[in-house]
Amino acid sequence: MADLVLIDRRLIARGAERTSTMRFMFWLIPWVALAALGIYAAALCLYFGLNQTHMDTRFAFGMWIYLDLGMIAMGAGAFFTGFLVYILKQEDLKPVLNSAVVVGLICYSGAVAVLMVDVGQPLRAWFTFWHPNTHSMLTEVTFCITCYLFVLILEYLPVLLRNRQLRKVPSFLVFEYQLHKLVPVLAAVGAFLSFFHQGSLGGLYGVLRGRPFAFRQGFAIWPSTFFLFILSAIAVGPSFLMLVTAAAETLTERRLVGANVFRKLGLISGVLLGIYVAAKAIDTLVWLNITSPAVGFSPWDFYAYKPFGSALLFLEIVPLGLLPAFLLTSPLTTRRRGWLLCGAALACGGVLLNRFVLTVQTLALPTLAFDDFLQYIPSWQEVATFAGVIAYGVILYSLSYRYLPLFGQAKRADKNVSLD
Amino acid sequence: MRRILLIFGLGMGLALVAGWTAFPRALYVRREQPLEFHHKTHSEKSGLTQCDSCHALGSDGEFQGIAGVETCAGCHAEKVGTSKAEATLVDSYIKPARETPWLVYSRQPANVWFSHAIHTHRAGLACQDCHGTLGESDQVRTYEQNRISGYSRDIWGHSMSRLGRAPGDGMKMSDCEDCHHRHNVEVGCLGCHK
Amino acid sequence: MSARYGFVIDLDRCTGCGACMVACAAENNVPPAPARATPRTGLTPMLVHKVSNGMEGAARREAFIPIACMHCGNETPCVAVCPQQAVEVDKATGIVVQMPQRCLGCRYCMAACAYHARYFNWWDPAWPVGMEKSLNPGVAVRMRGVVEKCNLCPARLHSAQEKAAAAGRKEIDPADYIPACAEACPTGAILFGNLADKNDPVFSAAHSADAFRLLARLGTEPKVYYKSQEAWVKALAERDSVRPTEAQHG
Amino acid sequence: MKFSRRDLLIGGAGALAGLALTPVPWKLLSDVSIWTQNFPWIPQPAHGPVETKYSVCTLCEGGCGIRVRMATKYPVGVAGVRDHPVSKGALCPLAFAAHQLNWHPRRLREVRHAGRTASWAEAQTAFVKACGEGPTAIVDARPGRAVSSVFEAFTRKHRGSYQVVLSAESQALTPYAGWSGVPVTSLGYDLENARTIVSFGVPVLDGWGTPGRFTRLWSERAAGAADPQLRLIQIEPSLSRTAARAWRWVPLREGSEAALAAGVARTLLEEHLVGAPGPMPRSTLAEAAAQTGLATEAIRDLAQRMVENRPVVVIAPDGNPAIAALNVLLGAVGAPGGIVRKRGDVPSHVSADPLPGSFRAVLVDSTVPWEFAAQNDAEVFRFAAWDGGGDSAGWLLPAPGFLEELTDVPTPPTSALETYAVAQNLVAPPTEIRSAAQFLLQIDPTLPAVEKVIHARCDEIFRTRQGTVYGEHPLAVTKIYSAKHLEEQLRKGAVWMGDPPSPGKFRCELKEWPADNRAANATCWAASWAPPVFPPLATKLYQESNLREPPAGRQA
Repeated sequence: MADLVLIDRRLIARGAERTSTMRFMFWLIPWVALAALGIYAAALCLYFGLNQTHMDTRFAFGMWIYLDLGMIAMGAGAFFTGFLVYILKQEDLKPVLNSAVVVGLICYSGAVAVLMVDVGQPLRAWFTFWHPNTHSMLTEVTFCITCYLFVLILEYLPVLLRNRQLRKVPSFLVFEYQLHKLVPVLAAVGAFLSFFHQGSLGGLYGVLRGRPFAFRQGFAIWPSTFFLFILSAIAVGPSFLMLVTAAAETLTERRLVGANVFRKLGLISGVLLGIYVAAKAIDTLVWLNITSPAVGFSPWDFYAYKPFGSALLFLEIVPLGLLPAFLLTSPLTTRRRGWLLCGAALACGGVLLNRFVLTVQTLALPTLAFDDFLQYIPSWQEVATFAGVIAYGVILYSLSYRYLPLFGQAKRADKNVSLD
Repeated sequence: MRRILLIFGLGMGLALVAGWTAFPRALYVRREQPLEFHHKTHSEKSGLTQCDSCHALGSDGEFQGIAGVETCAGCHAEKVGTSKAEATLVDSYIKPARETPWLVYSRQPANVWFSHAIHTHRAGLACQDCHGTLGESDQVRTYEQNRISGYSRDIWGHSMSRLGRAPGDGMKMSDCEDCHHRHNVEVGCLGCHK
Repeated sequence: MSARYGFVIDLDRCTGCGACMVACAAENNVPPAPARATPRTGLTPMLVHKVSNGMEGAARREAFIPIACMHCGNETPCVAVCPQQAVEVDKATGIVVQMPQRCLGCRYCMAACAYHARYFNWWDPAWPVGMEKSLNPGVAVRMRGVVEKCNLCPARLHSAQEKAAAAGRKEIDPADYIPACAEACPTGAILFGNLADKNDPVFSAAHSADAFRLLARLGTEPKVYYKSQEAWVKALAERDSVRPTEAQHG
Repeated sequence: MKFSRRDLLIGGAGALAGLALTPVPWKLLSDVSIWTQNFPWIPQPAHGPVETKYSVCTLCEGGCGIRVRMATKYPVGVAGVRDHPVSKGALCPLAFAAHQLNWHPRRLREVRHAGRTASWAEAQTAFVKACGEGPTAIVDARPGRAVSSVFEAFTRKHRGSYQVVLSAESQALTPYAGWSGVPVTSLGYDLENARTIVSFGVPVLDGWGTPGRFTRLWSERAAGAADPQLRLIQIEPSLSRTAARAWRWVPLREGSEAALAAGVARTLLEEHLVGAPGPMPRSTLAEAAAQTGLATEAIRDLAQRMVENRPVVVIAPDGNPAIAALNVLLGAVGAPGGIVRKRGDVPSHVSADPLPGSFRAVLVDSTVPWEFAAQNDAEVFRFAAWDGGGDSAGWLLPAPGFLEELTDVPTPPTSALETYAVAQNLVAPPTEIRSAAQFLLQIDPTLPAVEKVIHARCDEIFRTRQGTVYGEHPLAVTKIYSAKHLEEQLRKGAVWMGDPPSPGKFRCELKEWPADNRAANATCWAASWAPPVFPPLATKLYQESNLREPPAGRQA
């Protein structure tokens, strides 16, 4: 026990105040337990097959795909902040940059992990790289997600290497310094990849002409959802970043970033959200009046099935779209941290709802005239597997926060490097 | 710095040697055929010069595979010669009318459909084009089976790098594709899969 | 000289006996249901739906609609989405081919199919002890975790091709290639043939006045046609002909 | 020079780099994927050539022709035989998976007594002993087979009694047998010449009689047409498969079929819709309407429809006399398109209700439905290929399964024409298997062997010089040069069919309208399916889809 405390202390950066080892461990225990449960559930699915889930012929995609889409959207903060800082030179966002990278890494690696459980033959998943079908949105997704995950790891390395112990190894310092010069490039590459990735995730459903509820017209090979997803992702990324940072602040009872950073993130998020909602509204109108009737579906019937009603559509556009957009931008509210966070939360909720509608509702709705409307409740294995991923996220973030300079130390770190 | 390179190279060298020599040995399990059989003897001594005198096509063109014991019994009803293999053949297979459990070098997995009729009759291929000099064999070679996939080594081919292979050495999907491509034969998945 | 194989199914002749479903499963080595399987998780490459006109009492009418893969001929939804070319439209026959050995089980194609004609192997295929001896040698058993569907009885196509080759013919004899479901149908409701061949009975049948296709307006050009004299049955072709409240099974 | 941990790391890095340049990672990656394509626990189909055999299905009385694909001496597929005179190329849904039945988990492979394993020797001694102590009964469900004559011979020699359990189809003909004295097995329906068929809840489109016979007829002459050549009127409380496809569906109240029959009869007589006068039912039309829940108008209309398009025949699901009486009234008995009498008579000692009197031992043939309960104080010797469940106190004797026994198939009950077919033993049965006939032959070697009886039957057919043998090509018996050749043909899957009957050779006298008001019970879709189990693939029909109700008491 004692030497555990010692190790823990040794790893914490000099001068950084962190809570006692004990408290930190008590904080971790439940999350570790949850992660263990998740691993167990995933193992069940891998060993016995997907009959452990409640997916079926009609609900070929279940909770996992929905949450993948959601997580990836939330993770968009990573590439977008990087893009803002390094490409658009918004230096004042730098304090949240490292935190953003960690969040991104968590979301993307978590998504990949769940996908590996979700496919029926993970040991053959590499066929996608060997025999890729270039017409498939999923191929685009797979390539982008893998490459971008690699990029995220590279982006995470310099943060990792600033750990007190690791910095003792000189060659690591050299490596980190080189890497650091590379970071803007990585940010650019990451931005590009993630951009396409977000888009192709939207395309995933937009191209399904067999599912008129999701099918959309588009530009070139990309349906409108491709662009809506990019927009919504970059709109909500910063919001999620705010929430995470705020959460970290409450837990650590510390102000980690200045209020100006929050306001800026909120402003960006809000403005983009406004644009997104407008675009989404137009897209929906086009779909209601042109796309759907053209293939023999009266669009309002889609909303006739309870519990999914047109209320969902309204909810998505007004209370979880326009409202947060207002809260995040209007000077009346942005001064108040509470309102700001509330807006951020609503924004995230809106985008999560959008992903839900596109994945779950699409599959629940009948296509043939004699189809039923179907219900689907995930099995505990599905829920647990995903809970495990959340736990993994919390653990990784906590460790990163405790042992790495996530906030505000970016500048000092640079100086140190140049001194060596 | 030089030392680093030296040690790095050392590790690399070891890995390369192990990977190219020890690994193939470890990957394949060697199994002996149940009987000593020489194509050569049968073509020269008993004048079975045509492959299809033992490996015939059925009425609807389906390949009959390796001849069953009743075909062997045609000549080997009683022991011909005094070899040990001869004794085994007659006593443990022909007399009890038990099929010989040959290990088929070119056996494809259950998901592959290969029609000899189409390749010989329509494409006009000779047996040798794929089976090489098997017809002149004067001993049975050891059957090597992949421990993981269970495939015969002939499917991948004997050279690990798959370079410079003789006909019949290597019957992977890519080999079918290459040949089809060379003779611009257009077949989809159903052309070879079932 | 490429063919476009398809069906014309006369719904007025379908008594919903299910012979096509069983014959299909037997021909294609589809495993029997594990204990926990339900209509939602079963493997039925050919599936007969029981439908009704939504009325009750003496006014009620029922019909049966056999649904297999429609072998869509245009922008085939499942082909475009598969990330690793496990689905293709066979050039020579127009068959939409699903290759379980290539499939990684992402099920994107199932989400893409408007007819729910694709099925996932949720379980390892299993037969009672010894019953593997009754499996059709012409078809490989699929493994758990992959998608399968109607490939139009490839084993029968193969033997027809082999027979043709052995006889020195280039084209197969149409009599040698009839999918199990069409062969099994006791009322001859399922007509199979080459839609590209003007002399083939399916050609005229597919172009007859009372022929229609399900969800034709999706524009995927399915190669399975249906026939019926009854207006309410024809109406089932398009989704918007039915109000959600009526859209329940018989 | 000494190694530090750092050197080890560097060396390891080098090894990794080197490994990437060897086949190891790449070959392993590929082989593991190949492994997933051939999981060792997944069954592999057999290798080797496939041959086609023709035979006849023995799983019910229907006598459908089957084409069996055999690979390495096991059946791997069953299909119908196009232009088969009996089944017209059709089969019931279950037959397509019948080749799997022999491996059904419920397959009997050993002699069982009182739930415990026993031996054939014990069973034999027990049976012989019982026979010595008192009268014996042998129960058969398919009279007229070679096996049946072995049973009869045994009972004749050992003062036993040969009993028959009739199928629903045969029972439906018992009233006519009663009224005319013609044995049930000599009666049949001349559906081919009928133009209106009135079915009282009989699943005529769903497995009744020989499945293919009527479905083919219907699809050629009735399906989909507004005014079809052949009108099918289905009288049934619920919208069954047959009702859904019928020309007219008359929904009536549960169990009021007899009442409706009476109502219709009254209308026919009162409105002089039928030529010959017949006995007037006691109940009035109003009463009939009240009981059936139909309007009097509807009943009148139904009567009209019946006579509108003649010949008309009424089909009952069981021996309900009121429904049968309608046929008499409509003059459908002994007339073309109605109830007809076949040319020759199949041996006619067939008692409809089994087991009068009491017996010491009862031998039950494997064709008898599992539900059949013998009188309970007797010692029961039950032959069966599959265990239908439930605990039997008696003997359970493993009988040959599908295609495992040489047997013959006489005329199906509903047929108007005589037919005769032979089912070859295409598959070698498991070691412990014996048929009831073999069992009896071992007790009394003087009995005729099944093979000999079949031989004799072929002789008989050859000598009558009538009918046609439908093999690859139809061949008139007169064109066949020897009885031996005829038998060869039949053993290769051909079927003999007699010439059409000359009708009017019998009539029914109906003194008064049958008072019996019992309900007609329609049979379930798989009622005629003899085995107490289903092929596992039947799950496609009711577990993996909503197409059908799982039939009671049967396990896939």
